[in-house]
Amino acid sequence: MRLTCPVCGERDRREFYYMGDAVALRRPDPEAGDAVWDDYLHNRDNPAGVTRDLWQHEGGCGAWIVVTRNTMTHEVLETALASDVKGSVG
Amino acid sequence: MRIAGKGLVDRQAPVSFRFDGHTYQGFAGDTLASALLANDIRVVARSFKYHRPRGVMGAGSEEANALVTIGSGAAQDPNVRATVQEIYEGLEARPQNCWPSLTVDLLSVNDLAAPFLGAGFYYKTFMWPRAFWEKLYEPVIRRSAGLGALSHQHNPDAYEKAFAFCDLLVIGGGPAGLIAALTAARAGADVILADEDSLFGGRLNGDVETVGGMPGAEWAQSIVDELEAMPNVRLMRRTTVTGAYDQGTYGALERVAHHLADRGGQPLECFWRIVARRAILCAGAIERPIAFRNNDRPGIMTASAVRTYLNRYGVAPGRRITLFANNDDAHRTARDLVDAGVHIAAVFDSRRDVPESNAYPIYRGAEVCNTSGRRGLESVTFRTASGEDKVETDCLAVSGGWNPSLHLTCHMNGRPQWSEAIQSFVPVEGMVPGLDTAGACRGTLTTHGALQEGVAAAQVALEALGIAFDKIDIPEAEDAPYRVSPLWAVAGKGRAWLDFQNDVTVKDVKQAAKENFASVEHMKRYTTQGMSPDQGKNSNVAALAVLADATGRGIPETGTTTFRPPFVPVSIAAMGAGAQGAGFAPQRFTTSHAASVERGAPMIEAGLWYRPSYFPAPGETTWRQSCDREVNMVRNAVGVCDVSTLGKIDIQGPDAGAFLDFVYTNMFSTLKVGRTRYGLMLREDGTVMDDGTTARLGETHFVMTTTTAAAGPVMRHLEYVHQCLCPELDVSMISVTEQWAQFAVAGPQSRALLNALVDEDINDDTWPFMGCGDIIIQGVRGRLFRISFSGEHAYEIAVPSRFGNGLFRELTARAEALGGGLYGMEALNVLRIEKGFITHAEIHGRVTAFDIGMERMVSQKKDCIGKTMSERPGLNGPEREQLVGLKPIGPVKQLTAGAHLFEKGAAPTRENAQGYTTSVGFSPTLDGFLGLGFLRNGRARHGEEVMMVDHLRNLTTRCKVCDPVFFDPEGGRVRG
Amino acid sequence: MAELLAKSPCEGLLPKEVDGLTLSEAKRATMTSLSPYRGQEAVLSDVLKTEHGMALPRPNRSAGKEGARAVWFGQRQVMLIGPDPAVSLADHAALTDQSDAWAVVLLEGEGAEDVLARLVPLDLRREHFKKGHTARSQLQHMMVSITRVGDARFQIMAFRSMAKTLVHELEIAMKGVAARRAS
Amino acid sequence: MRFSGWKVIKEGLTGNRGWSAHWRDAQPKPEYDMVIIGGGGHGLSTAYYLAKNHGMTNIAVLEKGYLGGGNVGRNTTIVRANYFLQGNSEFYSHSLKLWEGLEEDLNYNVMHSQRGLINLFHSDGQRDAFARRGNMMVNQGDDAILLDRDGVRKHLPYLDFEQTRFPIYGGLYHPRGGTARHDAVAWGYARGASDRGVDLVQNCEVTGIDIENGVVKGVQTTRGAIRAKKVGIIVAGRSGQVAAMAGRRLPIESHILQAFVTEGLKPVIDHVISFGMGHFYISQSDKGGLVFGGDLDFYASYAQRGNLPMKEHVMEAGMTLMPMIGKAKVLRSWGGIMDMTPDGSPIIDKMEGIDGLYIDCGWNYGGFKAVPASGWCMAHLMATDRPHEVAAKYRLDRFRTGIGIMDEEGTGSQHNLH
Repeated sequence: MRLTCPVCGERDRREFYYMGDAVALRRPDPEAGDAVWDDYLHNRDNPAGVTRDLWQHEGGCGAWIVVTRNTMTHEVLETALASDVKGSVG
Repeated sequence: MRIAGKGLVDRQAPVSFRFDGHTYQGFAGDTLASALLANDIRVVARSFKYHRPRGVMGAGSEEANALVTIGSGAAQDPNVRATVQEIYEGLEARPQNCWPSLTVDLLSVNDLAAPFLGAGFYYKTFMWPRAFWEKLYEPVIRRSAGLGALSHQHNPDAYEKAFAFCDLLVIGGGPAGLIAALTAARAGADVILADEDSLFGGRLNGDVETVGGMPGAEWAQSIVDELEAMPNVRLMRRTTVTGAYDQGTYGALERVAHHLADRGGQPLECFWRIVARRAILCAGAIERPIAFRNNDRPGIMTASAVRTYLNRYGVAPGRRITLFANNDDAHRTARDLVDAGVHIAAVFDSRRDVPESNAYPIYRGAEVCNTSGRRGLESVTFRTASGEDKVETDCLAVSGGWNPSLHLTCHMNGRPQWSEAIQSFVPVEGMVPGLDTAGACRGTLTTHGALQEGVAAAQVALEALGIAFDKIDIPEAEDAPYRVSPLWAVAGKGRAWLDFQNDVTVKDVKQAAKENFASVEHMKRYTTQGMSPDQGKNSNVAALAVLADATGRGIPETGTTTFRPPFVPVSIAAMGAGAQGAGFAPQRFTTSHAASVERGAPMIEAGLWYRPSYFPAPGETTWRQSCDREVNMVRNAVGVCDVSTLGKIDIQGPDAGAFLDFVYTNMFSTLKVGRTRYGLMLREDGTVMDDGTTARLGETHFVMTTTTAAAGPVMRHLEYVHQCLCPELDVSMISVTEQWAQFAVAGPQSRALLNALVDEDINDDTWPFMGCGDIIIQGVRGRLFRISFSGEHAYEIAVPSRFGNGLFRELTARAEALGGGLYGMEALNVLRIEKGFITHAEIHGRVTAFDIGMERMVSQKKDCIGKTMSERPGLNGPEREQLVGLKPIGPVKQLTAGAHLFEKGAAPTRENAQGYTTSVGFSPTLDGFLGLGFLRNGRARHGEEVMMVDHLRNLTTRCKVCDPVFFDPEGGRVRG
Repeated sequence: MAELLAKSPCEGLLPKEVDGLTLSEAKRATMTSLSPYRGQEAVLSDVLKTEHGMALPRPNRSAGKEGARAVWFGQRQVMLIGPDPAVSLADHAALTDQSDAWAVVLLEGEGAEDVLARLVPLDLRREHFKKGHTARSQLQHMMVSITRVGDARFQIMAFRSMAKTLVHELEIAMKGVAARRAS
Repeated sequence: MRFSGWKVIKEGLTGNRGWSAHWRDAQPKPEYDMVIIGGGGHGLSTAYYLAKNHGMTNIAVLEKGYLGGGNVGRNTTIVRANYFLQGNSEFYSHSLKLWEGLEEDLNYNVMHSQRGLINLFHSDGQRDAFARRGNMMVNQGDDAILLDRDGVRKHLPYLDFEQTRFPIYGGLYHPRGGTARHDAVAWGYARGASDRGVDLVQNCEVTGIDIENGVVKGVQTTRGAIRAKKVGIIVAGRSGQVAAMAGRRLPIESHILQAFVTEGLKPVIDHVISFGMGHFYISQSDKGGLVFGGDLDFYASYAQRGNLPMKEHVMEAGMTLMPMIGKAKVLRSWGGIMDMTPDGSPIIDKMEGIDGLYIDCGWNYGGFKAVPASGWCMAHLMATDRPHEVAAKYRLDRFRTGIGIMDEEGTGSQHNLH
């Protein structure tokens, strides 16, 4: 498996660390309540299809990356720097 | 038997080798199989279950019968296909799965018991009495199962792994692959051409048909010569592409030195990770047998294998050969044999419309329905409309048609589709992105077709790569139609083999269907068909057809067959190359490593690091003596310990303080420059992630310390928090763990030691407790932190790592002069237990700030990672197990870590378990064992007596629950 | 007072020579990590140019030459190798001394790419990874920085504490390549 | 039909003509008391125990493919009861006891082989953690023995005790741990359930769950609508998709776990062994293949196949630990889809707010050995509407409340780290 790091280009999967759903970028307000926090930290859409998840190019430049990917085929549709994505969602 | 004038082997280069204890001769270019056949050796193996004698069946890597063991001693290599193993001078091969010998195998008694050993028999018996399974039935089954044996010794051979990159990977170097590679290479693409054979050419080497007017093998060689001269081509011989993976990654096994008597330092095998922008599969096809009664006798081979042995190796596998086929292609075998002067006794074809020949009798509409011969084929019985008859023969060439080698196209869950035309499965386009197919593997079974498709596939690839190409002339080649009429199993009594290796017969498949294992997956799992070393390459399609017949369905409705990597079995040593011994993970050495080893310190692993356990002094015979001395030394004089392995992270930027406030539970933006503060870090789920001290070296400059184990994870976490949660903060992190060698100097004499070493005057004003800053040490700019993990007046002193060794030796000498010295991990552990300081033994991933009594460190003035979730009801309160100290109070004085805690008098059961011990040590300071542990509602239970039970070490100790700080609870020493 | 003795990361481990391939330790140099502050990249680049003669390298590139080189080192990170950093750099970037953090070795000779192909999951073919190109990647299980500093010359940096493993892995690979060539 | 050695001999002598189907292939009826979605190990065992323990036979198991085609047919077949946290300890202990009587109970030889499991440790810290585990096992009434280095050497003399990267300090020996023939477990439960009247329906995919006013009414399938008073979702690997049919999100991320088998070899490994410094565990099947596995591929996936880095890592671990297996050749590798939860422990619970809907999911790595107890407890829950005492902690709401989180690995709420 290969992923395209927005900084380094296409690299072997072994250089990357995987964290999970990119929902992690949308951290709730501390006062949002336990259901919202439970959803944020635990519950997942877990799609059999296109998903967005968070990886770090740990064995490379260190960038955290949002990868848009298909969980059925492993096709990679898009990659973007997490800091850019976060910047755009606020 | 060798045939004069035939074959590509080098008759000028005789090679002697051993098989089954006898020495034989072959020629350079022979495989073990061809050389054995040349020597008229027929029985080379025994089957898996019935221990039936078996001979060579094919001529390729899919060989189901001729598996042998190569070599002896630690290097012995089991289950090697004789059809792939090239011979070399001194090669030693042995038969396997037989006892006492290949010819007399006692377990062939299984063959007589076959009626009781049908598909799945073991699910129905061996259940009584229960205890007999492990003691009797299973050991017997295990001993009789299995094929070859491992040596039971450490692998002595070198293996290697490598990466390669190319524009186009061509898998298989037959006519399609060669011309595809040539087309792409001439256009300038970076090409890798891999073939599992030692010789490129594929079937061309086993056939007599011409290509472009030349013998096929010569044409192949001419293409290889051209490719070899091109700088943009890498030819990989003896290299099997074993798997297709995501984004154009392929695994490939190169058998580097299996064919060499002298490897000259080369590895035995190399496992390649090939990244290809495009790939073309040109893997050819595999001829399939036909199932009929006793179709497994030595001497019964595939028709193409017989042809290959004749044309490539100059070997006739028999003197009176018969042929049984259902397609035109196979008749070429009879033709070639006759041309070479070998006697053809008869040709049986199940069809009526069959190619003519005057050279041998042809039986139309005929089926072979039985064979005989004790240790090899002696005769076959055949059936025609006019009844049964028998023909004497020592070799039967069988062809049930061809199955495309489409395996790689299925490696990403793709399913092939059924082709009525060739009565087999063919690949579906796009099953592996970027992989096209050409030639026989896509069902095109003529050389002309293969060449045409090879060029076409290359052109498709080049277009996708954006590389311009010129027209390429396709040489003239054989283009006879492949006519096949389905014949899977000849009707009749007795056992007809489908999966030769696993001894799965037509009966077994039918039996499975009858017992409702009617889906193909159930049938395979129930009968074990397709699970043998050939992975069903020889049997899957036929077994599916038999199952379809048994269940009254068509083949496509019955199911498809799928394939998983690897295409051929791959040794664990190849894919795991480099890891044997210490290679599994990098070793990390501190700058004081050599000095510690000189002192006789046993070095222990701490993650990837090595740290000294203790420093034995003359006369000390146990680690405890050393440890006690070292603890006393720190408490009474001064000790030195390398703490460089702790993670150190440089954090800089205008928002560094704000950032730290967010990742730590407590405030750091308020920390004064020149001061250090203990910090607690949570995961977002509210449990403790790590702890450590962070120093503020400047207004916008901090240095964070992590535990050794968490250095990597914390660095990743910080980057995560910054990049993913608060990228707006202007802050940057970089690890400085490696930059600084850092040593703890601890004990009442620590200040005296340092004052003699540095120019600056160290006192409580210049370096108060938790003070930090730059300092010059013998001309070297370093850093000094007044922090303590021992509870003593202590410092950590850091210098750039190149000076680490020098400073360590200097500190050691000075400490010893003051009555102190070095201390290791054991003493460090006792010192911190005495003080109730926690490590990852306590913060093991399930504890909260509340559990360790630090809930007040979670600042209420700000948000931080983990704060919200740490407030969940289940993470707080009296039900939680809380950190406590434990002291033995009864006659048993010993404590152990990993024991459980119970109320006094309670039975030591799970229901009664109230906690457990995490760290224990003998405190020479307090003259007794001390323990840290977690106890339900423990903070409210100080003074209570509990029972520590360690079933595993047979220990029950009465303990008093106390505060985890055993020594100097007021903390006077650290400030004094 | 005696000065503290300095030890290089690969002391006692290098040099190695196998069939025309050489592995040696780079000359000790000051190494400073530069992490530009927000929005300061352009200014930092100018200052770097003025003070040390090279602009801030783009990702996956190095600038300068032997003795004064700036090697891109990761997300918002450049390693200045050689000169002591000009004080004015600190106005625009976080500076961190890394002189002692890395073992720096040079692999040189025909077939150097083949040696690295046994250890590194990077496409280092000459036309794809040219002189001046650099990458952060892994060598076996070690994080490394690899820069092509000559036609057949690579600078490889790994954590100082891993110097022994680094040298060991490279030496095995060098021997492997040599053995293949000999056969 | 009762299976026995006598029967095998009798049939062998009479041409094996008397064997019949192991289970009945049923056509779905329009209505059942209960419907189990999922014909894997857990679904089949649930149906079996509903019938056997609770006398409920008007039930159907709906399987979209073939019975036992999920993780029960693609795992490394390890059976053990070596957990240390309350909740897991009693559950797996119960499961192991059921395993020990399974063959007699099912009259099916699932080849449960208690050959002993040894978890190796490589530091003092790991030893202490394993001691805690082993002590809990004994607290629970199970068996555990702490071996030192020499003790391990006696059992496993072929390990690399000298050169390996992470020296072996000792091992936690669990003599009752072992393996079983995975497919046979599914078939045995299928046969047992079918014999008791349960309808097993293959090639029947559930496409919707009918819920009216918070009450389950039945399911929609590719073979028509089926009414049912109670519906159990037991579809590890696809739990998220099926729960979504009921409008629920689960605390689950799906991951691939690869496993490997080599060509058949003469007996060489007699135990189940696990490495403590990198995921690697191995045993040898009765057929002679070395069966081994490692860690997840770590990225969410439903592809049932893995990639090279983890394959290599697993084999590297094997080579540093037991270099004698170097010349064993891997024949086949495959991937199972793991329901990974935030604490690595499973869920057997009612679906809060929907009467009659139950879920059994989140088995992480541990599903195979749990098959008997999972079915036992899920059956109890579905039949009585009360959790079974050994599965009472497998609640769905524990993540929200923080009460009873069972994080054996201590890696926290990141799903793929368990």
